[in-house]
Amino acid sequence: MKQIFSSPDEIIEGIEDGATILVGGFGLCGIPENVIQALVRKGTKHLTIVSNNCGVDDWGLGLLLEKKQIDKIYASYVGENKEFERQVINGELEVELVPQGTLAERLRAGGAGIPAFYTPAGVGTKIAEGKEVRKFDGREYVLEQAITGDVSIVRAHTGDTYGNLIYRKTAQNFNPMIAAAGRTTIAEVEHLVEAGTLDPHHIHTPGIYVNRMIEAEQENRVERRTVKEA
Amino acid sequence: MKQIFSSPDEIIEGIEDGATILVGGFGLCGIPENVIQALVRKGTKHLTIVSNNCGVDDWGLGLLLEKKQIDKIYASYVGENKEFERQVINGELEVELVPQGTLAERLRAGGAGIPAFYTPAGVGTKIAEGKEVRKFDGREYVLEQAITGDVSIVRAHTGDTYGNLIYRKTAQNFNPMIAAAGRTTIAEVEHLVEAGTLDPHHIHTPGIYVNRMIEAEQENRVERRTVKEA
Amino acid sequence: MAVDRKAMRETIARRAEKEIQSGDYVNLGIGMPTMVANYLSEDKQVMLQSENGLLGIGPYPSEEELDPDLINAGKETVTAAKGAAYFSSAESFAMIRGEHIDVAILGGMEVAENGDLANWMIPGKMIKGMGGAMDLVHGAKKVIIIMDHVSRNGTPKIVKECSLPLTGKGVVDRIITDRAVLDVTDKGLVLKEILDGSSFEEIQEATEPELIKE
Amino acid sequence: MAVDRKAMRETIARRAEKEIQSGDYVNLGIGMPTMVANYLSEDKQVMLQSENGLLGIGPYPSEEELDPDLINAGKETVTAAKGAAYFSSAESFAMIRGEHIDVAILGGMEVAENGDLANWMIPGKMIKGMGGAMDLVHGAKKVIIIMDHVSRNGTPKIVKECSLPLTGKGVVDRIITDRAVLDVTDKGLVLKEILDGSSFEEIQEATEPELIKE
Repeated sequence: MKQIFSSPDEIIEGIEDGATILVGGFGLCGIPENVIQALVRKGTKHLTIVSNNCGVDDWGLGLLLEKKQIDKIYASYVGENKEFERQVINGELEVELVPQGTLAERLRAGGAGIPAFYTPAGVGTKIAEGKEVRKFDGREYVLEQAITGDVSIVRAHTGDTYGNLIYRKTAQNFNPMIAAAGRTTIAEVEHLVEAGTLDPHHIHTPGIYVNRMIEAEQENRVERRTVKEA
Repeated sequence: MKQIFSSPDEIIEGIEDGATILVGGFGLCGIPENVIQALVRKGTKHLTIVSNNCGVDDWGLGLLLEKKQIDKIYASYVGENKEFERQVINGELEVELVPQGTLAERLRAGGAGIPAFYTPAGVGTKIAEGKEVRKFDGREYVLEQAITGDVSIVRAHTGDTYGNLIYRKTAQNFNPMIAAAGRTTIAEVEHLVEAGTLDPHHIHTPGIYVNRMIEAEQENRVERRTVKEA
Repeated sequence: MAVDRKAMRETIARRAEKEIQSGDYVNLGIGMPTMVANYLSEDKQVMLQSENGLLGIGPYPSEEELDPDLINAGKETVTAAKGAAYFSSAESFAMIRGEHIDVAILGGMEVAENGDLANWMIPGKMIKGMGGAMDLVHGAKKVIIIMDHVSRNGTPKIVKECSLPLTGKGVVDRIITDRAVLDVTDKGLVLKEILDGSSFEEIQEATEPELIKE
Repeated sequence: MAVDRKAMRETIARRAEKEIQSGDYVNLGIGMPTMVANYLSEDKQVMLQSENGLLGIGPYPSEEELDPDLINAGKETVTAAKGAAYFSSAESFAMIRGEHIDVAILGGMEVAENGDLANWMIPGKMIKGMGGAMDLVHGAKKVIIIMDHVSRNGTPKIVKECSLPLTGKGVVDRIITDRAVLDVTDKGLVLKEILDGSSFEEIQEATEPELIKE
């Protein structure tokens, strides 16, 4: 049995100022929105955030930015956010851009006990500056290191009381790797069910990676509403 | 649409003497038994096989051994097989033992375009001899390289005509990584269904990794029959 | 003469569509490359990959189908095609990095004659990030860049050496512009097709490196 | 006096069971370690991992339940426990290597006072392979070796330095034998418990390195 919380404000207990937090989601899709808002309410400061994006000005991680709770962020794309731009230009926010596949793999490595690996992405670019570049079979690759965090926060569609998680559609994205890469992993689920009710074939994140859980309703905002012409 | 075959003898066309073949399965569980038997019938020789185990004397990869079709094998455990022992002692068969997790990860790396990675497994043992050992965060790791193959042969429970595969229970094992690590991937499935009938959430191996498919009945032998005392 | 940018983009997208064979797995970049999907021949069976974690992108949804949990890499709401699969971003980039994608069609700011690509940042302007571009250019079996032949002020975007920070070194296979199709080869840039009725010399005029006649 | 090997193994397995806390994720090695499951207290909620790709091993099946697709790492047919999950061997070893397994209980041939473990090959004898042992000894948060205190001819299996090829260097946390429980510490081997009524000196006698009194 996992620790099951009913309040997002309680589930974040123990997350200290200065923590490194890994946050699941891609854009606003599959983000643990209630736990993020609890961090905003608590005002935890000097955070290092690892997440593919940094939300938008009034939603997701953008809310943490707005309250200047983030010191540094690792992301692959941050172009959706005016406050982000302002803080970077003013030197209030440090940003390390990581190619998206490298970010996904560094997080996977973090959860999988692989300290470092070689990838072709970034060879011959700014990204490889200061890093080891090495040839295998005549091709150049750059050495990239694992990312782990003090806390991981993920969002799943269904979770059981043993911590097993199932994601829905493309809301899966970075969540499985992030679930495995945190020392403490918090899972925000849309539906919490009893252990034993999920088909063991369908589980994306086995419960071993999850420490704390909360069932919470999602606003599920759409970042770029596109529909076909009628 | 994938190339769908009805004869295992035809699906192996183009596999040449001297090929490197990656074979899914753990023990006799989840092995592509019909395609293996086709290779035995064809008598393809001087094979390099990568597989966690090498079957038993009269089943699975043991059948290829019996006909001396294998020159070299990469495996983590080969203790089930008398003919294997005989051929190694007589110098007829070369064996490279790889820790099981390292084998799984080297195959995953092969399919994922990661040429090499560091792992703690094997540090300070024979396995690390001649390999780079390097410290990250004060701990030692050994550099291991990706494994790819000319051909991969996997076994799944259900496949659709777009090549999407779903494995059953622990018959999954090495199959997903091997499906991705071969230049040509042959999938032997117990049930072939039309594309569009599988739930996109439940697919273990997306069809992009699969080239040829065959629906074939399995004998599904049990290696160690253990039942509870009545 | 006002350039009809919409028609230019359509020309490029239609020509780019011809690069896709039936049976291909294709990744279309954000922006103009996404448009290529609109021109895909129905005779071709093509699976579009979205690097956030979807193989088999379908058309944009109707109002009723709209689902916040189903988006493409450009964060647009989409649908899933027949035979689609969902997976994690790690699996998605394993697929890309492992050279399982047949064709990637991406936008470009500059392409050099040796195949260097710059398409992710302009020094002095706000950095938005490279997203998946640096992984895609090394992973896809064929990397096609689609872009205007020259910049808005008329300077060549196909250059001897990129002046902008690189996305990848020696990664481009083919360039498709509103005016021409060019291949990066060991010998240099080969002009394969002229799309706007220009002469070889006129295309050469608008291109910095020396072109090779097919 | 004939040693009752069955009783010895039971003593070891029962003592090893005490190492497992409720809520733990546990990997039991092949052979004697597998027996530990038989003694697991029903008060504990424990998930057993099988490195071929199962979290949540259940009891052996009945004849009717027997399923060739459901085996443990020792290739024995098993069942799946409530709340189980199936996954690939890559995911399974990600779980192991990434230090998510709380306790691994493995067999041993030799353990050295610095925590070196040898348990996979005897030179001159046929090599069978290390299976997942080399990954497990580095990955599990706590590595417990269970084995007979001495070999069949009476020589110590707990030694100053392993003579057999190593499975891992400095990886063992605790040793449980038919006679004692010993911890590998920075200061050396600490005798934590005596299980067979011997004196400290008698255990020391059967152990090559110098023991530290708890």
